[in-house]
Amino acid sequence: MELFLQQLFNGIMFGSTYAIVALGLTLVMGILHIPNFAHGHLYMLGGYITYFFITNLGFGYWYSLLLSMVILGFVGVVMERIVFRPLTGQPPINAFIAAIGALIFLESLALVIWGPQGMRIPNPHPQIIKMFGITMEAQRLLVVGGAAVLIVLLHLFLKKTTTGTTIEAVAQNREGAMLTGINVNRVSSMTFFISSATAAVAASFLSPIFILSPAMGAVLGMKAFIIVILGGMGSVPGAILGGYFLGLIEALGGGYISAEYKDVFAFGALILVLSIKPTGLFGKQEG
Amino acid sequence: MLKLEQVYTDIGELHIIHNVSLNIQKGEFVTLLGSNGAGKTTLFRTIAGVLKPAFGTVEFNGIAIDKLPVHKIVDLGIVLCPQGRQLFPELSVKKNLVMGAFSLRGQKSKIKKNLDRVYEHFPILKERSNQLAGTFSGGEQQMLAIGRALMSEPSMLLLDEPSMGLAPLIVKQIADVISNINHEMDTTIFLSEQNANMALNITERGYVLESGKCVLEGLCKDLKNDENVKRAYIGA
Amino acid sequence: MFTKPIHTKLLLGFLFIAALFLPLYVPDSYMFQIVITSLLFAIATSSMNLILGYTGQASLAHGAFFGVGAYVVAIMTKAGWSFWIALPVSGLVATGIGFFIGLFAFRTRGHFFAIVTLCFGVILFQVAENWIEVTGGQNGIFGLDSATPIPFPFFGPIEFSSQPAQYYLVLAVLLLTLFVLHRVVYSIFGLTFMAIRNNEELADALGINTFATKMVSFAIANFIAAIAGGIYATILGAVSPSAISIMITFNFLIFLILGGMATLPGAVIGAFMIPIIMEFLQFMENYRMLFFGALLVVVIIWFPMGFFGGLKTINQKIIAWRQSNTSEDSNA
Amino acid sequence: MKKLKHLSFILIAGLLALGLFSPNVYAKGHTVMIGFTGPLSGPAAQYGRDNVNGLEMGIQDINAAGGITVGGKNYKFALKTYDDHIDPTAAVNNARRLRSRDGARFIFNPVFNTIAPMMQINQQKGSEFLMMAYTSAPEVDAMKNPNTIAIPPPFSVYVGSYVKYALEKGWKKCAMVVTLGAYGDGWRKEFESAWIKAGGEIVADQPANYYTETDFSAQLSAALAKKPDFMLIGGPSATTGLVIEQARNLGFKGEFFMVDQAKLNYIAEVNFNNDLTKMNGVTGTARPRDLAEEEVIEPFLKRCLKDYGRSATSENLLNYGAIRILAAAMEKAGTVEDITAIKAAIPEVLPMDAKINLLPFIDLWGSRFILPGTIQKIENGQYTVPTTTFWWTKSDADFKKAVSSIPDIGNTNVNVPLEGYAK
Repeated sequence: MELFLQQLFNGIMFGSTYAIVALGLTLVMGILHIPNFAHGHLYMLGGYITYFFITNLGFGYWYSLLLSMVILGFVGVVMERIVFRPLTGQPPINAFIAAIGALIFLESLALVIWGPQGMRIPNPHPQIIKMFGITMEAQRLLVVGGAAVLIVLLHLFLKKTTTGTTIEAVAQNREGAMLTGINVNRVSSMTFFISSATAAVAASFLSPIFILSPAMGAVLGMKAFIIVILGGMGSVPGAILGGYFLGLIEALGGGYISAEYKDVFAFGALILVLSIKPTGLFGKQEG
Repeated sequence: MLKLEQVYTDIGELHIIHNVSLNIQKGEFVTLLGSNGAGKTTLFRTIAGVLKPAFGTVEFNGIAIDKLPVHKIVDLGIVLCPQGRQLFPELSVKKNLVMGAFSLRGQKSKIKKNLDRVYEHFPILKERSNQLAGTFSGGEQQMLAIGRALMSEPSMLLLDEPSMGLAPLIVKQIADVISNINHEMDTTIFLSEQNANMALNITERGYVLESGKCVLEGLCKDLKNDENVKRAYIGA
Repeated sequence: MFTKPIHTKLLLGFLFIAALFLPLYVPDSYMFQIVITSLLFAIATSSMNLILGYTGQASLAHGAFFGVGAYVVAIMTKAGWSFWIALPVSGLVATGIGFFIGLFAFRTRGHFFAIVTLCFGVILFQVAENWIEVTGGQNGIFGLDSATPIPFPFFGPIEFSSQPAQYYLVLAVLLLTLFVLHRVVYSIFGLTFMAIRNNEELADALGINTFATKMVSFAIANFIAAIAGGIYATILGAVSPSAISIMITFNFLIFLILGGMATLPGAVIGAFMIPIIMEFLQFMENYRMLFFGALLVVVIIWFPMGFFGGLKTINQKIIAWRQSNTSEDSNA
Repeated sequence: MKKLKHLSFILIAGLLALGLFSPNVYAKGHTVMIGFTGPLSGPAAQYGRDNVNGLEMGIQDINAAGGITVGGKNYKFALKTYDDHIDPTAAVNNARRLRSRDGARFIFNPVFNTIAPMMQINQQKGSEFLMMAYTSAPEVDAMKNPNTIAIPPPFSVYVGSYVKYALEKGWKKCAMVVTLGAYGDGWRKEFESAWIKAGGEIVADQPANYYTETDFSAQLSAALAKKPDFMLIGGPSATTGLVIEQARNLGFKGEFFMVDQAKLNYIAEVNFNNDLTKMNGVTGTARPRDLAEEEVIEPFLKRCLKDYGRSATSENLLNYGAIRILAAAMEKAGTVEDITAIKAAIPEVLPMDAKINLLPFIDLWGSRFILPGTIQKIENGQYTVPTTTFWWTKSDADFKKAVSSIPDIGNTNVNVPLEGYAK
């Protein structure tokens, strides 16, 4: 039972990260129909920016996190402007190639600037908490809690503010949104900003427990991509549920069945879902 | 108010609009007749800025708008209520309407006023204000689309085939509302229709578009008696 | 420019002769190696072109089929089978796996199809990494003999351990592949592929069995990809999970898009151009991938149709210009 | 925008031309070209760099000492490195390039996956090269490739040490959370059979991918639920450090054994900011410092720190040693080109003066260098003296000679002929 709870907690912790990274990606994919494969690499860059502020400039953890959000947000805006916007109207596979180009660029950039050596952000909350027979680090609890707060905030932003609603409007009907006077390009920029900023938050949450390396974004990016498809492209609840779902499958499948084939469970589940519902859990009919 | 001069529009390699010039005065209620594929929608999209003319100018109140992005044109007061409605299917009716007032963002009381007025024109939208737009029937969606277009208090409304695919009873209802809008709110309306019967009965003046060319223009009462128009669009 | 059919034929003839005598003038074994692997990738990229370029289905499992071919050949030749039996078997195994995957994947469309096939690709990669008894795990299978010599009367057996022999083997398979693809693409069947690419609903309405058609295209593409992989195994003499990794798919994709999608020469040009550019960029060391990433973005923005697509557009403009010139002449 | 377009064209074309026509400065004159292909980008990039750094230092020292003299001519050494990001195709291309363009007859590579295909082409007539394989995978030896030298000891050396140590402690239950992949699989298999043979028990075997993952709590929770006495862990150093940290946070009080890929000092530096108290109870293969005499090794360690900003790893040390041995063998063989003769001359120049190659004892057996295997523990926030040094020399006489060649630091020396290596 203790083991189960422990695995459950691990699953939720990872699911939280997946959920916020996938959330950022689903906004971008829903709105621009851009398969932004470089999203995981933005996440990686976010971790390094936080590292830079904490280690090189000696800022506090939370200040660094905020700065990282803002800076990475602008990196996302720039990326949208110079990489993806010129590709509007081309087949999506081209945007996909551009995204691969962008991710190669970002990974090499990190390699050139910070080198290949793994780097570490000192853990701001190293306390150990014991509860219900399971042990957890405070920082991990922060990941779970922080992710939940972020999700709620984003939800409120999308549902309760006019600016947030414009994002949904553009995602649902681009031309319709244009005709109501929404500046679609600005919404695209804003979406990229939010998407990148959430990736920076996820990276800042996780990097004190893990290690920064230029290649760290690849796997997470791929998983986020899969979650977005699993949940239904552009669907916010789909990304959140998909994220937690994947985290739990990995933790439980990896802990109880076979660690080697851990990823097979995750990807297998996706295939299963899509062959039953070809547009994802919360996906609309294609139109 | 709206002035098109020698407008040509291409879509891809196809030349859709050829040398169209027209002029609409403030407060007028004008129709654009044309059969399916005549280029009505393309012409409207060109005016609204979704498409850019290959040649020619579009002026609104003396300002050249043919190079402006769509949202700037909306800010100037031209709103297109598009064919196929282009609603936000997963937003509620109310949110769809509020989005329609995007160019008035920040002016809460004005939005509230406009919302009440749209509800007045279309009571059914008020009843179902929390329902998702995607669940509506065709007629209701059309009402919502018109309502949304009105939310920004446009000085000019472009209505692209509002009657398409709707039952005659609903067409009548919509036609009444459109007339009301023109009279009461003093909104200039440019209406495109295949259904010439309805259009010629409520509007004052009309243009006839054929294969992307403007072949005829005149007052409605004259158009109604024109043999060609009769044959082609009224079916009498 | 090659605006007349006779020009194209001359160019192709010249290229063919140049290719035949290449071992005589290739400067060193390094350049030769690049030519051989590029030809090999050209085979795989051409087959990806069939499913992606002509049928419009972005199969991201393509590299995995290449890997399946490599593994089957490695396993069978290690077990003592002749390479010439193992090679077609590898194609059949890949087709079989492809059929199974297709049953699931073709229920989806567009992005979703891409992702489902990507997932299958990742799963095949994981199997290759973890099924140690069969695949050798991360070490893979190594120490493979080169292709079994073909006994030849009078001349003695043809061996495949030297670079020229490997080169002719790959060249022959590439030419065969291009021939087959040419026949397929310009047949009625090829038209149905393109009909599906252009509008699947419409194709369905026209009475085309879209599922079966896509499946056939997928099967041919996978078969050829596996053949390429099988030859790769015998030339490299070692197979490891990197032969089945997602990066292989991405590479083929990059070759195809930058070369020019939905054109037969485009795939070949891409498979040659990119590796050679990458080798020339070696001098940039740490900055090489940085530059390559940026290059990829720039090229895709300015040449959305790829190199060959761009060439075609220029060509068409020249033709149009000439025609207008001649018509003016005749008017005068 | 138009201008930008033209500019970028010119830039790209220019760069390509530069690559095409850049003169090959190394190929001329009396130079011995050393080649390297390995991961310089991607998850294993640091590992690749560590190898290169060792080679670089070795070459600097050879040249500083005036190079080598062969056939009356003076030769300087030069190094050419290419990135293959562990892609076999790229590795073979690089090897071809190094051999035919750069004229390198000695090519180093630190990853088994890319070594294997390179061993397919290193005997082709006219383009032979000596494969300098930095891998502890025993498969390299089984391939019996005459043009290959494997540098580090096979990991079998360490398995015996760990089993012996665990038996002395009276432990029984072992849990394994080792990296996935052939290397890790080899380790697991080897350790499992040795431990069971010694009467121990493997209570959990939860391998994980140390290259792509960063969270191991799923595997660790499952392993710790079985209440093991000690754990065998390890893969790349930084991630191994995470495993230690995460296992401690999950409440594990027992000790850790690390596979030889993970380095004690590296983990202390990157993961724990050199706070050794956080690594109490971790046993790993010996630091470079413990392989040689202090006066010899200290300057080397300082230099690594100064030149590369990192403490030395055994990759630095062994590659350094290997290149110095190669240089000596060239002089002995009287050729810089005949790799067979050079390889044959290696046993004749060994043992070398430890001041030159830093390694007090090293021998060549078949295609692999023989080096002692030593394990070491961190206790009370300090490195302890390595407990046992394992030797796998050919004979008792060699063993005695070997033991006498290294400083006596109070450890036990044992000679264990390894399976597959003893004739």
